[in-house]
Amino acid sequence: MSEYILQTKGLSKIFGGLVALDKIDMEIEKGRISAIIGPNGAGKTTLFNLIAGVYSATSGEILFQGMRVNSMPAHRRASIGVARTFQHALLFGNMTVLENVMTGQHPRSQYGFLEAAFRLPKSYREERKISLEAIKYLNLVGLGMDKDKEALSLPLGRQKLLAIARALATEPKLLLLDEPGAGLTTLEKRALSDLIRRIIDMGITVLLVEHDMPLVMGLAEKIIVLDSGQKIAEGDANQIQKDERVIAVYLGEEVEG
Amino acid sequence: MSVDQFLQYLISGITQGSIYALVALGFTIIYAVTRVINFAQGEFVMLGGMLSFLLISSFGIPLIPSLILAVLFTAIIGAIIYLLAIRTAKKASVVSLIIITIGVSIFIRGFTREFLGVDSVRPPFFTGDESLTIFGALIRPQALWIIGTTIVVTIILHLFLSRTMMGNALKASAISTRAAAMVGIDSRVMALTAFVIAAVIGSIGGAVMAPLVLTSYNVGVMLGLKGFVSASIGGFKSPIISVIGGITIGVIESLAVGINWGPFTSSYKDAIAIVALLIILLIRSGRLALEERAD
Amino acid sequence: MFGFVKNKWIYFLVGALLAVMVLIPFDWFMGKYNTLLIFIGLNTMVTVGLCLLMGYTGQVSLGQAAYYGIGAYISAILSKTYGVNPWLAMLIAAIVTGAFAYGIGYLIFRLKGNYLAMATLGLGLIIWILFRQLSEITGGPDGMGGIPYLSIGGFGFYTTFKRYYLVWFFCLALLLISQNIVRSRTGRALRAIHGSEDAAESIGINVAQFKVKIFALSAVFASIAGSLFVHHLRFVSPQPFGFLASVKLVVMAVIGGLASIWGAIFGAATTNILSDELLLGFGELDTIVYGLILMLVMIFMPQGLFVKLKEIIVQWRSKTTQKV
Amino acid sequence: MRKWVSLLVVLIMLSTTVSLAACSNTSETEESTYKVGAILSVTGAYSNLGVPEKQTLEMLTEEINAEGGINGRQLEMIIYDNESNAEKAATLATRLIERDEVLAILGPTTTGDSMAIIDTVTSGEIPLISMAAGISIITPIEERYWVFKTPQTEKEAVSEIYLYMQENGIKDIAIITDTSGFGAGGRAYLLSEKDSYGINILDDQTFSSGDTSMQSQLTHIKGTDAEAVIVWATDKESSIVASDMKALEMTIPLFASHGIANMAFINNAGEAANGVIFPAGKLLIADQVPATDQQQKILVDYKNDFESKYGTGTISTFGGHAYDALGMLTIALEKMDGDMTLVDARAKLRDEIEKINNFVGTGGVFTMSPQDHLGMLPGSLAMFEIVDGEWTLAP
Repeated sequence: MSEYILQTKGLSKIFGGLVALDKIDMEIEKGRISAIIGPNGAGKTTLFNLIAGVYSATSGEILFQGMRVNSMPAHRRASIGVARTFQHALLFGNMTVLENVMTGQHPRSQYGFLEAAFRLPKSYREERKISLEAIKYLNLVGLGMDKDKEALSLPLGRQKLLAIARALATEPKLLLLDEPGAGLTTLEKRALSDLIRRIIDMGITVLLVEHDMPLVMGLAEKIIVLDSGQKIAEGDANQIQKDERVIAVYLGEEVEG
Repeated sequence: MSVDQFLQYLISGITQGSIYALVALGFTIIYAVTRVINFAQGEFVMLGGMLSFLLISSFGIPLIPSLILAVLFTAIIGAIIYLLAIRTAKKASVVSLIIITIGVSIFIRGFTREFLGVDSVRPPFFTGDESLTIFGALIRPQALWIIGTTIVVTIILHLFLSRTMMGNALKASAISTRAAAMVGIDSRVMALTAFVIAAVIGSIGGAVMAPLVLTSYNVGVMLGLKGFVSASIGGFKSPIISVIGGITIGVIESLAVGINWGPFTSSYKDAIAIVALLIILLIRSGRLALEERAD
Repeated sequence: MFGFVKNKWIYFLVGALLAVMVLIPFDWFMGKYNTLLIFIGLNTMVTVGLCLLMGYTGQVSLGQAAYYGIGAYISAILSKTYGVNPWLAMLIAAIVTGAFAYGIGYLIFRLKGNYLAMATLGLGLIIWILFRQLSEITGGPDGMGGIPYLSIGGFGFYTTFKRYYLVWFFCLALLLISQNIVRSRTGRALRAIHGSEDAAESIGINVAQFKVKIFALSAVFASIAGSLFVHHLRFVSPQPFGFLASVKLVVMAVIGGLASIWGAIFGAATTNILSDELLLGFGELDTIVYGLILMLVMIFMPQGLFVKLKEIIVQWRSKTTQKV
Repeated sequence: MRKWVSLLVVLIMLSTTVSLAACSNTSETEESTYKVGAILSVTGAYSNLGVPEKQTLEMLTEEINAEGGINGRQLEMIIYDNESNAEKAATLATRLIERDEVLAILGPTTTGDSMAIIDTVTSGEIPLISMAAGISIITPIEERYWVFKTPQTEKEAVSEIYLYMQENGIKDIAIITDTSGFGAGGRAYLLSEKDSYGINILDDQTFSSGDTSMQSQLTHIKGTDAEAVIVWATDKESSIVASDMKALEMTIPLFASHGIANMAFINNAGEAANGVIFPAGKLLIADQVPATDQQQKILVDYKNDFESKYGTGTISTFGGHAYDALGMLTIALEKMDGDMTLVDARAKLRDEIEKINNFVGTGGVFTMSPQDHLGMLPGSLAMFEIVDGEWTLAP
């Protein structure tokens, strides 16, 4: 088994002639926090979607724990340990906070239509386990008090925490966080950093896409910079901050923006 | 199948398809602007036919004024439907909106039956009923009127949508209500316009086809269904594709009768048209999925 | 099923309710309504399947009456033409309908929203056309009669009185099953799909498969209702399974509140009582009034009559408890 | 919380039903009337059949009551519309039997709807006089103890057409039928009877009710060597077939079913109606029936009464079926005497209907027996030809 939890080799994605990602090679080490940054349209979210299985790659390969997962559908990847959040929390609006997290336990439980329909003992057993686990994750992100509220009645910051709890409930090995800091207050961001560190302590690898530079620099041990679908730099915070191409890209963006 | 026969099937199919197309146009324009599938579209067609019969045969009003009055009246009904039923239902889901329009159609149907009876009626032909010969195939003058009306309505609608301010506003509203609102287009006015246009097209269609295909209080059900299927083939996207969809369905049905072998017989012609729709939907679903992802 | 309820007297309430339901078919109570109540029960079964599909999973079906019809016809043909035991026929019908829906679902559930609505509508129409055209086996548009009654051992369900219990036994069983499913892992997965398919997929839910499975389940519900339908009327014809019937089923589901299992009874009852009882008083004007009611309910209570009533009661209760 | 509110609502709903039941129970039975129920397709696909039936029943009830009723009692007619829907017909039949407590049921309009309620009326032990054509409504007779009907069956209409063709030397024909109940019933007999009359069917086309053009089917027929076409459908679609044939310049004769026996067909088909040949009861040409015919008087009376009430040209043989049904019921009711329980009264009424002998109706002369619940004597149908927009006896 490889020491990398995730590797991509020559990963490309072309949308109708438009190259969104161009031969990306990257390695994500187990048990650490990595981040992908880059200006708008750099292909960060596309890369995320390829890893999570929303899109299938045009060419190249994705290895998860050394296993090729290119053609594996998204839900299968979730069950082998790839979890993710979305830019917009994408909570289940027709459920309570607790139910959202319980739903996250889906790949870690088994009972199906028949057991559910007739309330067989297996369903009781699993259901008890599911709700205990869910409460554990809610407490971890600090939403224990809100468990019976409607998910969408929470303020945005807490919705994002709930989305993380839901992803954690799938008991992942690799957690992909898509702009977890967007729309949060400074205080909330600090709490988020703490949470991410605690997640690492649980032995889960975290890979995030983030716009917020201070957040990324403070957290990530490895940073990968994308621009126009290409990887232009890779390294720790210090190395990245000094990299000329990165500076050029970001300066350009600031001038434009 | 001889060449003459083939032409005859084709012409019958095109006539039939034009009828479906006129119904499909109404579905399309309302759907494009409001995302509502208006199941009362068939009733516009019915009203056009029944009212023109009433005015011509019972009140003895000449053809042209009768048609104008019938269309005007149906347009008002279209506006009322939007203002009273669709616009009031603000938070309604797609399914609720479908049911509302079904409620509207049941209401209109019941009303017409109450006042105009259950009998099928036939308004007089516009220009007689002596068949004309085209390349060895026979066609009735009223069928030419129907085909002609379909062409003219489609062209006018196309020009209206592409060449006028109002048309552009409608198209903008169809693409994104929010974006349209930002440039000062009131989506509610656009929706109202769409309903009125749909009612006008439906009733013109109804009035033109009635001499050929007869009309009664309940013709809207079947025509509505066929028009809906035709519009589905075009994905409710553009008027021209809907017209092509309608004519495709008409021709498929007609040729199925002509083949008269295996499942391709008159007994299954409706089913064949629907199977064609399903196949097109499934093929397009693959392509739609690709488009979505490219966004 | 009532494990979640804390109020003790809910048991009393349910007991009373069940007692009422048991007593209904007696002549001195509401025996005259047995036929109406049987149809309400049958419609409830189809509607609750539709609620699972539409309300919980968010997938539209405008052709549900066709699966009701498939169950009805398979039961009728097997038990009458081939002399198969009606119970066995009913089981075969349910399995065949479920398998058929599973296969079909595999194809059409790639479609979404309005496109799915069109596809289900189209399929429903095709199946309906087959009922009419395959007259050698279905009896054509005039239908087929002489279908045997259901019986257990020597006990036959020969009267509406007995069939009331039969139908409502199945109806309550299906409602309970639905209730259990909704409140389970499976139910959460279904609701997750309704909430966001991308998010559902991201936490390991096989969205495509769940859609197809729940569609098959709803078809099985419809099939069971269809089998009971033919063994009740002892007659089957294509009429009750066409497009308008499908629409009526959707209306029942919506009036009951799509995401509400028990609302299905309410939706079916309201619609049936409306068209078979109340509107009869309007004579010729009945369709006008029906259309009007349909519009008004949907315009002012798009979430359904049942859900609206529930809200009102909840509000009223919270007001009264505040006073105390 | 949520759950028990749901339950509460169910409870409220149920209690509403109960109170509703209590309300409608108050509809008291007046001792002095004879209550009769009818289930008709007043709306839906067969409304053009159901409406004249309803009008006839209403007109006759009025007439009977104006003349003092039956045995001094008023006739109370309860008419329900089943919207051409079988399921609804069954519900309404139960309602008539158990709640309205009628003595007998007339209708339904169509074979399918009639079949759907046979079980209900049999177990409810109440006489039914159907107004639909299908022979299966009254056979097998052992299972149809309570069921009668008035219209001639499709088989008779088909035989009449084939007989006419035989006489006129027509052998090779094409048929075009509606896929709904009426057309499919006719098609079945057209196919099963053809051999006994030496008829060859060269082309067998169908269309759906609601179709707006049959040109494609007719083009196909035109490509065969058929010497005549038979259309089996109600008036609307038949008239489209007639005018499409004219449009395609098809000159072979068109035969039609008794379904076109109303003025609407002539109005809608226009010129194309001329030359169409079809079997029907003599009602259509009441004025031309010779005075020696025992039906003559009632045909003329019914036609005049109906048309003076509902307008000239509104007469149709479907209304005639209702006339015959109520006519026979009236005769049976006249035999009722004294006070009987409802169950006995229904049983007695059934026996009396079965004893009806030589009842002269619009459709023919009826003599019922335990073996025959239609009882129409042969020769009740005539062949008509439309000439200059008028019905005439076919040569």
